[in-house]
Amino acid sequence: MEILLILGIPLLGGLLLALFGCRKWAPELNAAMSFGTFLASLWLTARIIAHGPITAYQEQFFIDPFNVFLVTITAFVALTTALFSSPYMHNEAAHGKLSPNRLRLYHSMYQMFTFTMLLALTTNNMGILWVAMEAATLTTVLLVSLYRTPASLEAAWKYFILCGVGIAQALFGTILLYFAAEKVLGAGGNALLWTHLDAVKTQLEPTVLSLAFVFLLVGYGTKTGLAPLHNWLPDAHAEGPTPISAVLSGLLLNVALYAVVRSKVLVDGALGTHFAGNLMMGFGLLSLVVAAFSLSRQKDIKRLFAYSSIEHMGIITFAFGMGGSVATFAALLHMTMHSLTKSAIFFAVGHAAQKSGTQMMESIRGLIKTNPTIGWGLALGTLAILGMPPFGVFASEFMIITTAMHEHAWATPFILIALGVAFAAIFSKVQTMVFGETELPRLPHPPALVPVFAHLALVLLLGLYIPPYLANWYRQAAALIG
Amino acid sequence: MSAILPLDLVSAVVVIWLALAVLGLVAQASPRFVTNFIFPLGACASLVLLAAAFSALGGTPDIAVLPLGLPDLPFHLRLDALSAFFLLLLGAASFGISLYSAGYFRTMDKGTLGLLCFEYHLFLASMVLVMLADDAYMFMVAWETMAISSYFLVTTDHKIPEIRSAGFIYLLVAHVGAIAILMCFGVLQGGHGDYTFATMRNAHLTEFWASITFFLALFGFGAKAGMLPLHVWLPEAHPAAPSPVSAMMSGIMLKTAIYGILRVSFDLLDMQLWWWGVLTMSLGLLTALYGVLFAAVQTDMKRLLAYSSIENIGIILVGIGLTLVFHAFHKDALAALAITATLYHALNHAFMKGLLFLGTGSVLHATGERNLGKLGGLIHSMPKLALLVLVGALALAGLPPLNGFVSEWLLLQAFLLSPGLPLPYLNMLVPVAAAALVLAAALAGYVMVKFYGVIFLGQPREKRIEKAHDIGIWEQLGLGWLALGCLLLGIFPVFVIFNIDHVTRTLVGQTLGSTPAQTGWLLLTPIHPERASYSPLILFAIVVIGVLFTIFVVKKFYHGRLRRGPAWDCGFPEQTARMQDTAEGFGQPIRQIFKQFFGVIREVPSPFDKKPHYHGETRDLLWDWGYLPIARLAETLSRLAGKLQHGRIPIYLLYSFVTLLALLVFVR
Amino acid sequence: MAFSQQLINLFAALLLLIAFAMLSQRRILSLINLFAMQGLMLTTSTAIVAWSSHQHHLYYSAALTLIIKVIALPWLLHRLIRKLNVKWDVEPMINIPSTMLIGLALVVFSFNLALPISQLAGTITRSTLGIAMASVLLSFMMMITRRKAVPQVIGFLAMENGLFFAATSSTYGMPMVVELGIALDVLVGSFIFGIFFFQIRETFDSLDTRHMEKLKED
Amino acid sequence: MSYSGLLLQLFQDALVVLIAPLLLGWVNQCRAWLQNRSGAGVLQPYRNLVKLFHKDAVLANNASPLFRFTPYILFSGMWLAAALVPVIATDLPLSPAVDVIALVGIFALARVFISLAAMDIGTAFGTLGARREMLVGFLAEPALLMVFFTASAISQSTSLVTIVETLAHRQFVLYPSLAFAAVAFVMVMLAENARIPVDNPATHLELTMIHEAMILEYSARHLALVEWASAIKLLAYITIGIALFAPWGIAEASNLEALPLALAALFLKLAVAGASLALLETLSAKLRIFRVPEYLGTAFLLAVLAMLVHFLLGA
Repeated sequence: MEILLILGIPLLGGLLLALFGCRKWAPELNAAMSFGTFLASLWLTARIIAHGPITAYQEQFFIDPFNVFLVTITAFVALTTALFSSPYMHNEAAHGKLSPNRLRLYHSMYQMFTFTMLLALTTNNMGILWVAMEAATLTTVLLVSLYRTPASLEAAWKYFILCGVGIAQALFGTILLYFAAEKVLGAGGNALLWTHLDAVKTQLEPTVLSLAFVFLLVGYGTKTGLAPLHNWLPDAHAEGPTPISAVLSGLLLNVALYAVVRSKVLVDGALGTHFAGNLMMGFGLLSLVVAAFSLSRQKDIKRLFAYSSIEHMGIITFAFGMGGSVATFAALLHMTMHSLTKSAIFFAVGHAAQKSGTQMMESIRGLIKTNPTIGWGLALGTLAILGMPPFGVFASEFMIITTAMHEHAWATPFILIALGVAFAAIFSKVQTMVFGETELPRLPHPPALVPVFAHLALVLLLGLYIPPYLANWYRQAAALIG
Repeated sequence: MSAILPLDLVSAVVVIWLALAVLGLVAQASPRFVTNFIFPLGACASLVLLAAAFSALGGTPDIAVLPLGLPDLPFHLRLDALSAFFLLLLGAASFGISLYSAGYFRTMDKGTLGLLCFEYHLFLASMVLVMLADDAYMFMVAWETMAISSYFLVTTDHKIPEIRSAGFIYLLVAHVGAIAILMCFGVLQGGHGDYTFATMRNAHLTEFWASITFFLALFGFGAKAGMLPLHVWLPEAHPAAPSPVSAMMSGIMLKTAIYGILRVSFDLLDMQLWWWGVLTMSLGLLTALYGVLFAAVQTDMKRLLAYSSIENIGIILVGIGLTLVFHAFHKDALAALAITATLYHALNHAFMKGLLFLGTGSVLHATGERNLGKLGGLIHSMPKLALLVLVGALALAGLPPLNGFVSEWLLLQAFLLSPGLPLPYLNMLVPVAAAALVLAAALAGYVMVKFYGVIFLGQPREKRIEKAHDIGIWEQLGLGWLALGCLLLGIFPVFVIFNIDHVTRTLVGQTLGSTPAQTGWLLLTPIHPERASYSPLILFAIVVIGVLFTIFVVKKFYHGRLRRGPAWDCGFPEQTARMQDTAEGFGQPIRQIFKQFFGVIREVPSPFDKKPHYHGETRDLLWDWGYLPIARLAETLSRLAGKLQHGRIPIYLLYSFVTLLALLVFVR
Repeated sequence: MAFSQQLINLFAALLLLIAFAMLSQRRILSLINLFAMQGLMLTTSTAIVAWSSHQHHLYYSAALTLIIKVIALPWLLHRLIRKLNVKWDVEPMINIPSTMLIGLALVVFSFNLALPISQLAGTITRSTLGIAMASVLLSFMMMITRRKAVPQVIGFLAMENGLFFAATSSTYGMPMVVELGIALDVLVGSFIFGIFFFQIRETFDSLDTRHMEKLKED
Repeated sequence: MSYSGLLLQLFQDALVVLIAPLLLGWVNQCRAWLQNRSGAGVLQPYRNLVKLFHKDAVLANNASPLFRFTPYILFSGMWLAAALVPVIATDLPLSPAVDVIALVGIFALARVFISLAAMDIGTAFGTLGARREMLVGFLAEPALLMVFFTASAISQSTSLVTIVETLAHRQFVLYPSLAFAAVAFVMVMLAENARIPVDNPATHLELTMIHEAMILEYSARHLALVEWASAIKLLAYITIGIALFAPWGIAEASNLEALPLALAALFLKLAVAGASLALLETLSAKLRIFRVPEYLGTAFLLAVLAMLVHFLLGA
């Protein structure tokens, strides 16, 4: 029932907004739909925590602590982003950047995107997971090119081609997985159901699975933004509307990584070696380093934070790769924190950019003076994402780095350098935007800063105190992943 | 209900400070309330902290667990002798600084003041938590909160680009250091996510891993302390901050790094290798010499003090290094002597540097001038300040009978007694190290004469400085407290050491050879009266009696006729105050002698210039040799990384293709 | 070897041949025709697999392939070409012979890779996995070497063909839900491609992706 | 603490204050003789002091209290230093209060005060003198400490009394380390007491002077105290030298009978030392001020070498 609601509300919302998305109240409807989804996800979460994993509709859907936690984040960030997007879109419309038709497309696709994300998370079928991921690409492609500027078209095209090709590799991986599973589970629908695969994972053919994992990793890794498959990511983040950058960074990357992790569980079971983990660690470190060094030459504020997303995906991938209860726990925590913080930053960035009429960092100055809330939101958000305690990002980085030092000490110099470089690059730029003098006017519509500070407050809270039930939930999820 | 434990009191102080922080933010509309109420109240909390820490020094460690933090890892608190000692330092120094702040921040504008009050008290509270933390996570949280809050304090005046860049460098170095500390805890942890210090104490590491841990700790904490070559942020950040904040950073925050090094190397690690000590000592000596040389050539008074802080941190590190050497060779009595000197110096430095930074704050407030080249003669317009700062300057110069001398004396004693180490080379190294240390200490005198003489003595170099107003009552109280501390710590060393002994015992397992009970309170005899003894009280008394006696005799037997006249003008009547020797001139001999160490940029006018212009600048060569190449390397690498983002779809697809093929080959 | 298996092998070989042909093809219209032909091969081989292994749902797959890949998509592409008035030749970035050589190496590589796996397959079509992989890689290669938007898209669709072939030949097809989903995605994707062609054309006056190299690090 | 000790301490206190000008007079007289002049007589410093004490003091308009206070500090500081050195007996009740390091500290204290006072008026000479004085100081001070450390290393103590007792009652052994230390000590002593080759107490030539430049603004009783303090400082240094390198003949603890003999020995040693000082000064030429750091650096290195030699040779 809850699953039906979770998937039904955004789907319905997508259809409704396709009809009414150009109305004045469309942003509010969008937020209301997202709110409904969020409530449904809370309901589902409560049930999972109380009763443990469930399957539904002939095992086509499967909810365990791992994905329900992502479902909650997804629904929550989708809600706050919808809240943020309402004044943002009003402002954009007021500036004449978007026509009513575009707004309709935006709102409809926003809900559809939420739907695909939630479908990818809740489905039990590895094939449907693929379908949902591809659908997510398709919906967001239209959102990235929303402004129809040459740059946004270019970004969307690159996004489309690169992710399309990438995800095609994932399909090949899925086929190989099916190929291996079919011999154990027999042909038919069950051979792609994750629950069944998980049950027989030790009997799956290791050679096939390792090959499958390569394809899956390259495929879903493209969507996760792992270097060197990350090239679409900064473009897509920078050129789309800011709410979309927020959900891309906060949700899509997570869900793609979720797919990788699900595959890793199977491969680990089949191979009994650390093959998948090693690959993920390698990709994670490479992404971390490449992103860190890419940061310093950025001029566009959204590109800057897009690279920061790559960096953090690198860290999370690395942590999942390390495995073990602490690292996996930390990776899950980091996923949460990154989603919350990065979307908060994009909210603040969106307002800052809207205010100055440009995304070029050299033109954004003195935010603390003209609009202290945006300024502080950006400053604190940046400090949080850079891993400064007491914000929660630090909590997970703490566990990841200490565990890495204990178990894979060779990797830590890279982490140290990358984090240091990233800090220098991001902070030096943000500092000049936040501080200093400026003479910019105020915005026509007051910005929605509740989402920014709600996210930051959550991140701060989780940095200082993780409630036991939340911790248990993470722990269960970590135990599932292993 | 049992009696109130010191730990409860300390925690209460943290809560009070946090509450005051928030209150300051809420009440920012009323600046008078903030300055006249919140800051003095914060000072009272400092006193409570002082008392609690003092009572905790001799007691058994208190432990508490807070239901915060990571799952499986609630915040562990522990108040043992080491943390009590540093809390004592914090309480004592912050009491004076907070009192002073009540007066100093009067003129600040509303919004900034509220924020500043918030950050200030958060900074204080986080430093307490650093000392209390008994698990790695809480330590790091407190540590970085300290960094962030102080960063925002440093950038209070963020409209000035130099201040922004100073803040940036500060936070960057702090962050990199913090990651190193984090990695250090990573080695120490027991695995399975157990990060409590209790577990770390019981862990047994191999020599290799223990050394790695130590280096990471030295690097991480050294970055915070301003150890060479990680000191670059310090001379930028300290001058940029408002003076009470500089005082707090220099006087207290640097000591948290010292605390960290001591905690890791003597408490958490279960072995100490002698060559760690040699390394620490060498770095400390370099730091001390480097700091003092640069202090001697500075023309900005706060930069001068910042470099002097580097010097003092160097001296403290030398002490730690010496302790490590002794402890590694199981010469515990000597180790006790060295660690006592170290801790004593840390305590002293908090007082003296706090006092001096606050003093520069008052000067800045009264004259609006930081450049030594424009000050002068303030002893006439600000006599109270001049007297109080003189105490600090003499103490920092390491002169008896003030406190700076005592700790240097103890440290030199430790050096002198070091022969007898099993390694001959080490025995040879020790006198050289002692010589370098003595050189640094002597140069400190040079620096302080320059500092005090140029600011307070002579004639005002600018007209407007003559009208500088003296300090108000809050400032007097704050400065007076710190000056009193300098004096008392200087003349009652036995009492101080008696209390430091608790810490010494926990760190190296032994205390100084003699106790006050054996030799009385008057005489400081670290090992044996035959070998060395020092009594500042007697010395002080004799000097005072001597002065009084001389004055008395002179007054008694000779007439006191006195007349005032102009100073001798060397036969050149057109002299003005601007023609006095400047701070730069005062530093010139040092620059001349040690010119290899400085990057000197000078524009000297030719004799025929119509408008002669002189410009002199002394650069930190480590910037050019160490940091700029690193920055350039990072730049090059980032250009390479940028090349990845080539803009062409086929290239991107090729990456993907090659990655896929490579992985497939790898799988095969 | 059963006759049906021989047939499947034959069609697999033809598929690979067409992939090579596409790699070397300069004219865009022929490229579309080749793509349609590849779709036809796919349909036929799927039908044969369905017939020989009595997997009835594969008939649906074959029908779906026929409708989408042989009829709908080529028709759509032809219309687009006419509408957009693109008649130019396709200019590959690497010259054709070297492309072919690399392609050959890729085929050898994928056969090698697939060999141990094919041994494990229980299906009658096991030797075709290598061919499927090779055609996927060849299409990938084609996308890399082409500059214009339309051939890139055709390469992408051809890759999809290869994947589909892998699915049918090595595993008797994926579960129906999944296949439907994939088909839907392909369809929607193609529509979006179409929209994009118009938008790109409108914005850049050309479908050459060289105009779309502005977003980069300098 | 014995009464005899207390008595002895008071006696020495009085003694050093009273004979310091005499020593200065003796050195000057010897110098005059060596330079073929007849000289003003050994009592001339006393006459100078009396004359200065009778004059009216003239103070610069902007002199601060620090300026007026400094001569007293200087005088009592030097007095204390001289009173602590065991010159006639080792049983000095005050000596445990101040060891060699503290002694150096007292010298440094005096130097800092006189330098500050010199900067107080704000004339070119004062600051110049202060700068040079501190320059000399920061190099001389470590050298002096290293000399002391060498002696301390031999006697395993930094207490002057213990050092003297150890050195006075050892067998006559040549310590190579002490030889190095002695050379360094003499060099430091010349520098610290504003003698040739570092400074020339007899001129007011602005290019070279150090000490005289600092006290240029002092007059009358203040100047008298400063001059007297310098004399005591010279005495203190020479007695330290004697205590370290030629302690023979010093009276044992509470042995009043040995006192006259010790006193005689002291006067003899002072006379010899003063004469040699004069000889040394006459034979050497004044250095350029920029050469002073090299000179003092040499002294410092010699002192460090002394210490190293001690550890190397065990002697």
